[in-house]
Amino acid sequence: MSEAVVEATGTQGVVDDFSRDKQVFGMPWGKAMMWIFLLSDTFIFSIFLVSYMTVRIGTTDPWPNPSEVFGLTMFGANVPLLLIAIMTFVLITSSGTMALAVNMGYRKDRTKTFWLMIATAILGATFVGMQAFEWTKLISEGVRPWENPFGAAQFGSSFFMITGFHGMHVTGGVIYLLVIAFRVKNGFYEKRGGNYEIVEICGLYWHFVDLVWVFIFAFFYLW
Amino acid sequence: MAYVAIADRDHEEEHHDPDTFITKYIWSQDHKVIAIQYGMTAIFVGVIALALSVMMRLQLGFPDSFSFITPERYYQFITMHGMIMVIYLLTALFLGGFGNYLIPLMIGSRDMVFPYLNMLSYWVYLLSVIILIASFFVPGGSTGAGWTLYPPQAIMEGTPGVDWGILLMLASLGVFIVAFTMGGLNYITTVLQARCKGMTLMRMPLSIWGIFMATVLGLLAFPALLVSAIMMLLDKTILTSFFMPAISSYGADPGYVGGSPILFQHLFWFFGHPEVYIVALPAFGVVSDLLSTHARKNIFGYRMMVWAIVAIGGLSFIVWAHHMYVSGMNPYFGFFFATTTLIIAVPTAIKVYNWVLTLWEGNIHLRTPMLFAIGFIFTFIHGGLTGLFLGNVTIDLPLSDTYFVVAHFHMVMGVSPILVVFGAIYHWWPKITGRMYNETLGKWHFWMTFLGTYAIYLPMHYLGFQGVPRRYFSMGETSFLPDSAQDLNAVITMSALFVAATQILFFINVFWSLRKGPKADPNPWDATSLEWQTPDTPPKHGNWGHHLPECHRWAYDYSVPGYEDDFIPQNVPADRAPAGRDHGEH
Amino acid sequence: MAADEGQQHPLKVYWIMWVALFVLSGFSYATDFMEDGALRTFFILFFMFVKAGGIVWIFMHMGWERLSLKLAILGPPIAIGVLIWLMTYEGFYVEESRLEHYGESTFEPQEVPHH
Amino acid sequence: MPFAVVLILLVIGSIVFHVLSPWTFTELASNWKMVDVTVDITLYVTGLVFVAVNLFMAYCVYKFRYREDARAKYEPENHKLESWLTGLTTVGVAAMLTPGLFVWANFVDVPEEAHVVEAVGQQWHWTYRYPGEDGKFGEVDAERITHDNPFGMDPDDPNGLDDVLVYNPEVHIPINEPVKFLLRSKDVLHDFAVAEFRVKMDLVPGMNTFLWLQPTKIGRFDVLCEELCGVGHHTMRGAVVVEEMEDFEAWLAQQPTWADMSTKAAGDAAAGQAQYAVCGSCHGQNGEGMELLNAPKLAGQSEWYLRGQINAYKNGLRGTHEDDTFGAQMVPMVATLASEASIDNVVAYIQTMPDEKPAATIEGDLEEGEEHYRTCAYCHGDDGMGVQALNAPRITEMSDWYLKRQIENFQKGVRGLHPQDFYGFQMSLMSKSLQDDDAVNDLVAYINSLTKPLPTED
Ligand code: HEA
Ligand code: HEA
Ligand code: CUA
Ligand SMILES: [Cu+2]
Repeated sequence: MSEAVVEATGTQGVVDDFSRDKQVFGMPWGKAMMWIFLLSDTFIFSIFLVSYMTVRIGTTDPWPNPSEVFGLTMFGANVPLLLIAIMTFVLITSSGTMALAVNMGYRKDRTKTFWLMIATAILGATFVGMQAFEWTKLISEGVRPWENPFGAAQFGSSFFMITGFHGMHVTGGVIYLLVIAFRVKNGFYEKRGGNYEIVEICGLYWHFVDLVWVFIFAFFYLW
Repeated sequence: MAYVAIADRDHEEEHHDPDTFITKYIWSQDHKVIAIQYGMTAIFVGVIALALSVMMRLQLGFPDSFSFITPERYYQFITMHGMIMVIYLLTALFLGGFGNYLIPLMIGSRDMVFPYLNMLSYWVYLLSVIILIASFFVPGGSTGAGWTLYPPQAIMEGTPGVDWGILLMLASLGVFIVAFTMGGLNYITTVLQARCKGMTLMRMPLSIWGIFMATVLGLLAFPALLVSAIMMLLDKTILTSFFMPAISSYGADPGYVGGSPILFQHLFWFFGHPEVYIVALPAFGVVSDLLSTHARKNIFGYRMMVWAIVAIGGLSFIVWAHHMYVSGMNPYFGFFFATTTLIIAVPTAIKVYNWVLTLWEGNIHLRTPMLFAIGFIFTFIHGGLTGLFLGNVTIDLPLSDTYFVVAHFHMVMGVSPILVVFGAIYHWWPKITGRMYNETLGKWHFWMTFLGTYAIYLPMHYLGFQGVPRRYFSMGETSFLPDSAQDLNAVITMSALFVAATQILFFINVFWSLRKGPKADPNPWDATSLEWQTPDTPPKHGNWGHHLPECHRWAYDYSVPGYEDDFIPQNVPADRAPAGRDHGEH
Repeated sequence: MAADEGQQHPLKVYWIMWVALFVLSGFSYATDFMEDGALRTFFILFFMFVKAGGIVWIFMHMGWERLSLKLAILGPPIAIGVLIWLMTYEGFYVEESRLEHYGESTFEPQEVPHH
Repeated sequence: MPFAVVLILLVIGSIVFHVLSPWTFTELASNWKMVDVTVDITLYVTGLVFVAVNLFMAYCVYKFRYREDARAKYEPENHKLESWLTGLTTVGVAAMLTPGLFVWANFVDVPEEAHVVEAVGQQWHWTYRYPGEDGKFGEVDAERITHDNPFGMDPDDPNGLDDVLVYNPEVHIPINEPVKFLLRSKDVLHDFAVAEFRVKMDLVPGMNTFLWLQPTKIGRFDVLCEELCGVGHHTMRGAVVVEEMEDFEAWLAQQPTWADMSTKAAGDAAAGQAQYAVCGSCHGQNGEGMELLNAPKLAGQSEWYLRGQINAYKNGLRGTHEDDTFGAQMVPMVATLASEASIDNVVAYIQTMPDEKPAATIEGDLEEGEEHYRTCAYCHGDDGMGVQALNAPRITEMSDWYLKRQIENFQKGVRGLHPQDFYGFQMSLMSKSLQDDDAVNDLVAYINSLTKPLPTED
């Protein structure tokens, strides 16, 4: 319906997109903005991680062994990173439900979308809860932002800062999800011409949070 | 739904006109009102920063003759002066002010894509300004760590405002970044997704290109500042050791261990260098339009100009450590950064050439905005070239941290973009207010500011050559400085006082024009770009009345052969006027 | 793609991606049981990037977006690449300087309690 | 028309200013001639561009000024021209960059045979360390820094024992020998800069940085701190003395090593009492001070400061200025303290004296005074009890009339301008922000209102 539709792909496609009038990307404003925001957010998290890397390399104090520090004892045996593994799976699951929600959104299946989003939010909340649990465990073992008995002080500093910042993103995401979910349920978007891209936009954010966790998991818990 | 480009969804519910005074002027979502709010706030803090600079100059020119300028206050003054000028004045004025006003008008859209967010952006910015101003009044006063806020010194004893000042400064910066992000997302999305029919990127006026690229830089660079601010806050408040190694301050051990001060410098400049281009690029863009319009000639080498802007933007992310040649970082970085830094000279050079070549064979009206534009070229060339001294790692050894650096960045940032700001205000004044300013006053304002600032900054280079360090409250006796150096300082101060005083002319002009300035006609400069083609002046909410404009040509069809007018507005279809050389089609 | 379609794709891909993510996470979790070394590092990074790629490409629909968006989003992080690259050198430079002039760390880490 | 003229005048003016300006690089005193050469090359290239571009612009402004009949040329692009200009610029850039990189390569690798000196920066003065016979520095650690171990030396490190420690902002180096300065900071960022040497480098706490040079001139050169390091930044001065090898070695031989310092015996108060008799005649038997004899209170003053000032008198840093009549009286007196030990003994004895608050002799406005004192507090502490790490003596509950006179001496340059009196120089810079007599009175009155904190256990 709008001549914004250009079929050329590859380099030519890029040229066409950027030399078109009105708009470059064939997507709603909100979605374009979310992508750009995520790009900016990527820089934020990257720089957190770069700083973490630099201080970790720079300090001469020994670096605690994450798989021990984050270990949990189950049935007598010490299982490294157990909690983290669970958290990771929780977050991935939530990503899955979110993806489905987006899909259902496009099918204008409001109830399914709603429930899937709620599920996502619950999983997200669970994640935050487990993180809180992990924090308390570490604190009880004497890990503090300014020092810890197992090695370099920067370990605690970076850990609390980065996971904390990520946790805030998750929390924010949960709220965002709930708002959108209920709007979907109440037919808020029906009045707006029944357009459910908002669900995808919300999804973009949520998947990004998951994405960040993938990196934190690798760099902080495994490396 | 929102899929459909704005041009095709041109029904009224798009912009429910605000009725009450409040919604119209205070909680307005109209990009033009927000722009003016931004502009006025920015200029207000700018004047504060100006006053601070005057006090700094008083001390430097006539040391120890003013009891209210203690070393403590001096260092607070330079810090706030620098920080305000760079961030709260120029960044906010160019992007929040001109960005907001010009983007929708120049690309032919009704407003920013998310007006509500846009409004929030301003109010959050205002909050950051309030926090900033508040830091003057807290116990201990504002921070005196220098605008670079280098730790450990910024958060250790021996620095003014180490208790509250630094906290408020970091908080204010954080809030500012949030505000900027809200605005910036808007500007970028609007430029990319909400242009009018026929407005391709390669038809946009260079002002938009400059502002657009600057915003992109902002969104990618401010994260570095935000993150380092957060980490410094943690270091200060809960004694984490990101930037803090084990030290002995005032003979006592504050309890830090293992952090790296150099890391902060890297992060700060990873933000800081793009930041200087954030204030430069909009100036580049705007000045191009001023030159072209008042020279009645198309901008020379438009495509090159666009690519230069993009190239500078890209390069600005890989030159940051040229601020750190003597910071004790890994010395081998010197080779890499010296090379990348000097490479930047090439795209910048192209821009300079094209500006000058735009004048070549033009038909130049030396109206006030044009004066400022040409003045800009002069000062910018000077400042840029001194940048090449500093960029060359070897030459930075003797010159770093001396007044040569101060001279460089004032020439290139302390006056060049400021000249453009003034030029732009004069240029768009008729559109913004619907009234004309006073030409004679404007000209006087230009001459005094231009010549005065040159008299301030040219001599500073020579203090630098002699090795006068920056951030020195007073020199006292040294074995290597002749007494004449102090006389030079006095001269500089004189001219600074003079220039600062002449800014009155600007404000007189503003108020005169607002009261009894003659009514301006919609397009006093016979300009081609869309903002001059609005149905009413100043443009009403929604800008375009009932029908969005259609763009048929690039913004620089001046003096097209075979057309009697010496300009063809962008919305004149090709069948009513010669097509000229259009960059829209490939 | 036109307005009414949007990013709509067969559910199957999501299920596959979903399972894949579980499996991959399993793998990267498994690397924790390898002994340290280049190989382990490689696997950590490898699985990390595969997972990240999957999320971005499938869940965030990047794979279906036009190249222009792909470039616009994936291009700028190159700058971060440069930062990472140089900061590794910086980190080691600082560490060497410390070892040379201030000597080895005297910190004795405690045993991690198990509970 | 006028604009064109102005532009041309500005260009000419800038050149004239540059040529005639007496303000230019200081005379080079090191091997870094190449730095100056690189500067010149860049100056010529950029100068050329500056002149060319601006004159061309001036020409355009004049030639193509607005005329009724005229009409601008329509010329969107000229690829040939643009590529030419781009090419030329690239050449220009390369011409400037290449020599720069070579010099830098030279700066980055320090000659093997270079003598090594460690310059240690702290708020707001310099100290230095030489590796000693073994040519090896002992390990240091900021956490080990105390007043008795200001360099944070490791007592157990054998390499450290023979390290020569210079607790004084003046450093000596031999001429025509490559010297590597290792730079270390105890607290914040500083920057070791000597204008005549052309090279400078920041001091970064938590790591060591370096610079190297080969002095080519005998003489004494100012060291400036050029990285903002707090309120005292501009007062953080030092000096490098370049001298012939034998003079240098002679000087070095006199400096104490870490071994000497750590084994130094404390002063013997009993022995000190005898010598104090001389002092007592003016300063009072209990060191309470006598205004009539212009002798300030000594009791309660910290030993490091007393020792420092006695030496200052002995070495002519104080009491030598012709207007310093009272100071002059001290000179023969301190002469009676022949040895280091005797000084330590006297000082030790003074420490044993009862510390009574002297009667105030100066009134002033306390609010004003408090305002002025903000600056002083940075070094002397909020309670005015002094901060050893900053070489700031106690001023609380000491003779106020003496305090006032010294402030005036600093302001007048009677005290603090001797080239070796670095700490005094800091006061001469700081004291000047007190504009008039009232200001001084207000300040001293405020200091009178301060009280010595009650002794705490430890
Ligand atoms: C608007 C802001 C702005 C701009 C545009 C620039 C532009 C440049 N700057 Fe500057 N700079 C600052 C603002 C800016 N700078 C600030 C604020 C500081 C100090 C921060 C602080 O420490 O407080 C600083 C400091 C600074 C330093 C650190 C100095 C030090 O602390 O030791 C360096 C070093 O490389 C540098 C280099 C450059 C270079 C190479 C350019 C180049 O982009 C210039 C390019 C322009 C030209 C080259 C002129 C036009 C070209 C021609 C006329 C063609 C002919 C040219 C040739 C033949 C070569 N700048
Ligand atoms: C945009 C940036 C900007 C601007 C405009 C200025 C303007 C001025 N600056 Fe400054 N300055 C900095 C940015 C700027 N400065 C920075 C970043 C530092 C480093 C701080 C640090 O070391 O930490 C610095 C430091 C600095 C120093 C060094 C202090 C030291 O190292 O000890 C000095 C000394 O003379 C100085 C002087 C001046 C003077 C006399 C003016 C002006 O008075 C010149 C004349 C003024 C104008 C021509 C502008 C007119 C109007 C406005 C600025 C506001 C109103 C705006 C509108 C109405 C649109 N500035
Ligand atoms: Cu030390 Cu400035
Ligand atoms: Cu820079």
